[in-house]
Amino acid sequence: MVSAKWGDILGANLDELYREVILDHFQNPRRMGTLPEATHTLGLHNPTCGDKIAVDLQVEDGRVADYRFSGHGCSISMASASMLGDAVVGKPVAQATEVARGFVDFLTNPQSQETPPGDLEALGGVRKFPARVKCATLAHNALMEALAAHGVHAEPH
Amino acid sequence: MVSAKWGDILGANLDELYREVILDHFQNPRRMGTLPEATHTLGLHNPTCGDKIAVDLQVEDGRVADYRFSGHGCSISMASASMLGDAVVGKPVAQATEVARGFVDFLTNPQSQETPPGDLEALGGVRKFPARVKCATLAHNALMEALAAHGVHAEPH
Amino acid sequence: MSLPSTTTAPSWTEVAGAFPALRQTVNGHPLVYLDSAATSLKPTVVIDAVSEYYRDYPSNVHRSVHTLAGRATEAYEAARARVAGFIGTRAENLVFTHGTTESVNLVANGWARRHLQPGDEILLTPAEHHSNLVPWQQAARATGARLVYAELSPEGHLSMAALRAAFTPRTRLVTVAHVSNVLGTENPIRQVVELAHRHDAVVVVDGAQSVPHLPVSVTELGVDFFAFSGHKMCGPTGIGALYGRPDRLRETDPLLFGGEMIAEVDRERATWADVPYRFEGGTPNVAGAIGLAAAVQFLESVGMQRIAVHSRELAVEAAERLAPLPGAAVYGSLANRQAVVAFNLAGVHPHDVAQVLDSLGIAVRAGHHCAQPLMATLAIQSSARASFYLYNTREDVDRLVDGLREVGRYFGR
Amino acid sequence: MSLPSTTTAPSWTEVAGAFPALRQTVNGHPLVYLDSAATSLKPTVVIDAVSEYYRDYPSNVHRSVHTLAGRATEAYEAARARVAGFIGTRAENLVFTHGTTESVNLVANGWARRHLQPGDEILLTPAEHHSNLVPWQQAARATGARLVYAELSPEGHLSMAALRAAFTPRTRLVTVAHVSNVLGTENPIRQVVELAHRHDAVVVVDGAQSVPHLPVSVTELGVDFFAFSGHKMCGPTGIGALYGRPDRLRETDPLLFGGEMIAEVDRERATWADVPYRFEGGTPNVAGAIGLAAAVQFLESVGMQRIAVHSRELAVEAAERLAPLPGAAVYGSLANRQAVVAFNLAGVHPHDVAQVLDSLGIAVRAGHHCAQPLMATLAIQSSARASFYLYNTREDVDRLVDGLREVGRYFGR
Ligand SMILES: Cc1ncc(COP(=O)(O)O)c(C=O)c1O
Ligand SMILES: Cc1ncc(COP(=O)(O)O)c(C=O)c1O
Repeated sequence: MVSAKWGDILGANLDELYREVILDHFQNPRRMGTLPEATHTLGLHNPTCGDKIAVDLQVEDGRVADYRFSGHGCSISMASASMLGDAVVGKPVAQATEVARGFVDFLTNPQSQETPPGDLEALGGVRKFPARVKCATLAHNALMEALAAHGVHAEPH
Repeated sequence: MVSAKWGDILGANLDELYREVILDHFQNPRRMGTLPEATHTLGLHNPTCGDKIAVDLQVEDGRVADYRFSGHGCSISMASASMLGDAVVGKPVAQATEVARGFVDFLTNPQSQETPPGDLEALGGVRKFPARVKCATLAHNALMEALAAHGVHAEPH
Repeated sequence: MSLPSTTTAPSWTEVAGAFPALRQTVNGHPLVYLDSAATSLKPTVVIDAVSEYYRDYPSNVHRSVHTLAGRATEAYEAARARVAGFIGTRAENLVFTHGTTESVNLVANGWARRHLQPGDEILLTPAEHHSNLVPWQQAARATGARLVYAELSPEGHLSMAALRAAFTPRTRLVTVAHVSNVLGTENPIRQVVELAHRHDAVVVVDGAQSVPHLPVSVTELGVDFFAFSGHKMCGPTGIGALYGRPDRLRETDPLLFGGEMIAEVDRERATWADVPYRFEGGTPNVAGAIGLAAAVQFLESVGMQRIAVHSRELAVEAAERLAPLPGAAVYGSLANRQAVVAFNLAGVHPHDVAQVLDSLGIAVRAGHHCAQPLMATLAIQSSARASFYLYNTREDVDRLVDGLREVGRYFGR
Repeated sequence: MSLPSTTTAPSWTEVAGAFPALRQTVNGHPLVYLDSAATSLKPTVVIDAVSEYYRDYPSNVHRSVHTLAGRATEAYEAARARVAGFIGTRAENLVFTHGTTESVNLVANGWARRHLQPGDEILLTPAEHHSNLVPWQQAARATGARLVYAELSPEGHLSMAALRAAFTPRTRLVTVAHVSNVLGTENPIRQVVELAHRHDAVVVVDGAQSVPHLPVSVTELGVDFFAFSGHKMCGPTGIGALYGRPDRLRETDPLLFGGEMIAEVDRERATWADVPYRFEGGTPNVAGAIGLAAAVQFLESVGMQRIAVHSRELAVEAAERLAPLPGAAVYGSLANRQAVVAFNLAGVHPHDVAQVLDSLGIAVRAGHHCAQPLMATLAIQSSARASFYLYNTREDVDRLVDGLREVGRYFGR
C-alpha cells in the first residue's frame, strides 16, 4: 500500500527524466558495437561511476559515414549515445561536431537557444537532474574529442 | 576619564597575575647571567613568542652549587627564572628537580597539592591565565631537562 | 534541540529527533537518508557548537594571550583530548587533520617515504578505498617499494590465511580498512597487528568507516597509525584525525610546512615543534575540531555499543531482504557486515536505481564508491549502496525494499 | 541578522552590527577586537550559511545522484565560482584547499619539486610568513635549488631595486606576500610579475593578508599562483584557496591522493581527474566553502574599495598615534601600510602589553607572528600587533592608545 501511494508521485517526478523514447533507446540501443575500420575513436569515462563509453567514427569524404558506440552506462548515457548516432550519421563532420556541441549547450547553459535534432530533444528533462548531465553528455564529448583530435574543433571543454 | 574608569577593573584583574614580588623579580632579576664553569646547561624557547631562556647549573657533590639564567622573556618568564634560582641553589640535585616538577604541577594540574617554595608561590595567579603557563614554566623545564640529561629524571614531559 | 540530559541513554526516536535534516520531505516524501557512509547527518548539538565558536570566540589558537584566543585554544585542546579519549588514547597522540585522506597521506609521505627501501613491500587488500590506496601507490613509486595484495576470501572478506601467505621478509607495512565502505566487512585488526608485528611490519588502519560505528580503542588494537574523518561520525566537514603511536609519530616527517608547526626558523632552515603540533601546519580547522568534540560527546551519550548493534541490525536486515528481490546481487557476506549494503539489480544501472529511489525520498549512493580495484575484483562497474546509522529505523528498511520493487517495476515496463 | 538589503552600501555601524562577537564584554569592557590579521570575526550571514548546510543538506559532493547531494554539489560549485569571481578569475582556476598554508605547500610540492633543478634559485623576502617560507626551504632541499633573499628597504618595504639586483639567470620562482602580516606593506605585485616574467620566473603570491582587505584581481596582477585563507576574510576555519593560471595548474602534481581526485584507479596506478578537482583529494570542507562564499558576498555588499580605505585609515591613525608614546617603536613605514600595526614599548614584553590590554577588553596579538626571519631582521624577538578590519572604529583606536598609556603606567610603577 505504501508503494501504491508513491506510485503517482513517482510517475509525475521521474517521467520527465525517463521519457518513453529514452527507455526505448536504452533497451534497444541503435548502433551499439565497434567499427573495425574506424577513422576516429575515443573513449571517455564518467569518474563518479566508472562508466566508460567509446565512440567509433568512420569519416569518408568529410562526412560521418558510420558511427558505433560501446561500453556500459546508465539508461541516460546509453540512450544519449544511441540517439547521437541517429543525429550524426551522414552529416559533414563540422555539422556532427555542431550537433554534439549544441546538445551539451542545451543541457548545461540555462540561456541556451539550442534545439537538439531528433530524439535527443527528449533528454531535455536531464536539465532538472544536474547529477545526470555528465551521463547524458558522455558520448557527445567523446565524439567532439575524437573529431577535434583530427582538426575539427568545438568549443574548449 | 575613560582610563580612570578602567583603572579599577585593571587593578582587580591584573594584580592577581602581576603580584608586586613578580614585578620586583622582573625589574631586579637575581642570578642573571651565565656560568663559565657550568656542569649543566640547557636553553628552551617558547614557540609562541620566540623567547628563549637558558639555565646554567654548577653541580658540586650532588648539590646545585650555583645557578644562572640568561635570555629574554616576558615579566612572567623572567621573574620565574629569577625565583627558581633562589629556590634551588644549595639543594641536592634531586631536590632541585623536585622543586621544578612540583612548580609545573602546581600550575598545570588543577588537583595539585604542591606549594612551591619561596617567592615561586606568588606565581599562582598564572593558573588563571593559561596562555602564560608556558612562560612561567620555561626555566623550570630547562632545569629539569638539563639535570635529566645527566640522569636526574623528573616526570616525562 | 539537545538530547534530554538523563543518565539513561536516549531512545532511538529521541536520537533521530536530534537530527534536523530528517525533518524534511524530499520529492514529497519524508527523507530516508541511507548515505551515511559518504557523510553523516549532523545533530543540533554539533551545529550549535560550531555556531557558538563563530559567534562568541572566533579566535585563532596557540597564538595570542587575549581572552578570546585563550577560550578558543582551550576548546581546541579539550577537543583533542575528547576525540583522543573516544578512540582510547591520549591527546598527545592525536593529530588533527582535515580527514582520513590527509591522515593517510601524512603517513604515506611522512613515515613511509622516510622508512621504505627499494624492494620493500606494502601489504594491502583489493578492497581499499582510493584514499588508502593511491597514497601507497605514490609512496611505492617514490621509494621503489612495491604493493602486494592479499586477495579477499570468496565472500569478499579479508582472509587471514591469504594475509599470512602474503607476508615476506620484505613486508614493512600493512595497511587495511577497519571496515570496508563497500562490503561492510569488519576486518580482524587485532590479528592483523599480531601477525604484522611478528614480522616487524608497521600497521596503518583506515578507520573512516569504523570509528563512526564501533567502540574503537587504538591502544587495544595495538595499531601503529589509525586514520578517520569527522564528517562521517556526526561531525563537521574538513576535520579528521590521525592517531600515531608516540614512537611512530616521532619518526614521521610533517606533510604541511608553515604556521605554528615550527620551533625555530631562520632564513635557511627550520626545526619542528613537538608532536602532535608539528603535523598541524597552518591555522587549523578550529570550528571543525570543536564540532567534532561535540559529535563525540553526542555519540557517547547514545552509546557506541548500542550504535554498533543498531546499524548492524538494520544493515543485516536490509541485506537479507534485498537478496531475494528479482535480479538482486548483494555484495559481501549476508550476515557478517557492519552498516553498509552494496547491491545491484540486474539490468538497471545503479544511477537509475538511485534516481528512482530519490524520487521516493530515499537517498542512496551509486557509483564505484572510490574503490575501483574492488569493483574490478567483483567484476562490476559500480553498485548502489545503502548505508545505515544511528538515526535510521526499520521503517527505513521497509521503504528501501518497497522502493526497489518500484525500481524493478519502472525499468521492467 | 543580515545586512539590510538596500542597494546602497551599509554604514560602518550596520557593518559592525553584523558581527555577533562584538556584542560581548571582555573583562568588563566592550570587546575591541584588534587581532583580525590572525583570524577575523564572522558575520551572522556566514554562521547561518554554515548552519543551514549542516541542518538541511549535510551531504557529500560529486558523488551521488540523490537530491541532498545535488543541492550540496550545486552549493559547493557555486561557492567556487563566487570565490573565483571575487579574485577576478573563473571557477576552473580555483582550487579549494584548507588555507594559505596548504595552498603554498601544494605549489612548493606539486609545481616546484617537479620543475626546479639543482642550482636553480627561489627568490623571496625576509618578511615572509613561515607558511610562505618553510615550504620553499623544503622544496629547495628536495631539489637542490637555493633560496635567495631580496633585502627590504630601510623602512621595511620590498624594494624593487633590491629585487631587481637579486635576479640571476637561475631565478626560476619568485614568491612574496601581497601584504605583510607584520609590516602591513603592500608589495607592488604587478611590477614584481613584470620583472619576473621577463626572466621567465614563475610568481607565487601569498595573499593571506590582501584578499580580506583589498580588491584583488589575479588576472590583472598576472601572477602564476595566488594563495589565501577563508578564516581571515570573515569566512570559516579550515577553508582556503589556491588560484593557478590554467597552464600552471596543469603542470602541477597533486599533494593529497585519494577520494575523488582520480579518473581511473587500478591496483598499480591511478590517473587524475581534471583540474581543479585533482587537487581536492578527500571529502572537501563543504561547509567551509559554502561559508566562504557567504563571506565573499558579505564583503562585496560592503564594498572592497571601502573596506580597503577604512582599515588602512584606522591602521595609519593608530600607527601615527602610537609612535609618539614613550618608548614606542612602530615597525614599517608610518603612512604606507594596510590594516596592520606591529609595535613594541621599551622595557615591556609584548606578552605583558597584550595581557594588560586584554584586561581592558582589547585583543591584540603578541609574538613573532610566524615571521622569525623578519624579527631577526628587525633585531627584535617579538612584537605586539594591532590589526584592523571592517568592523573596527576610531573609538577602537582611542581605546588602544589609552590602553597603551595604562600599560606604561602599570609597568612603570
Ligand atoms: C601573510 C600570511 N601568510 C600565510 C598565513 C598562513 O595562513 P593560514 O594559517 O590560514 O594557512 C598567514 C596567517 O597566518 C599570513 O598572515
Ligand atoms: C573506507 C574509507 N576510507 C577513506 C575515506 C576517505 O575519507 P575522507 O573523504 O573523509 O578523507 C572514506 C570515505 O570517503 C572511506 O569510506
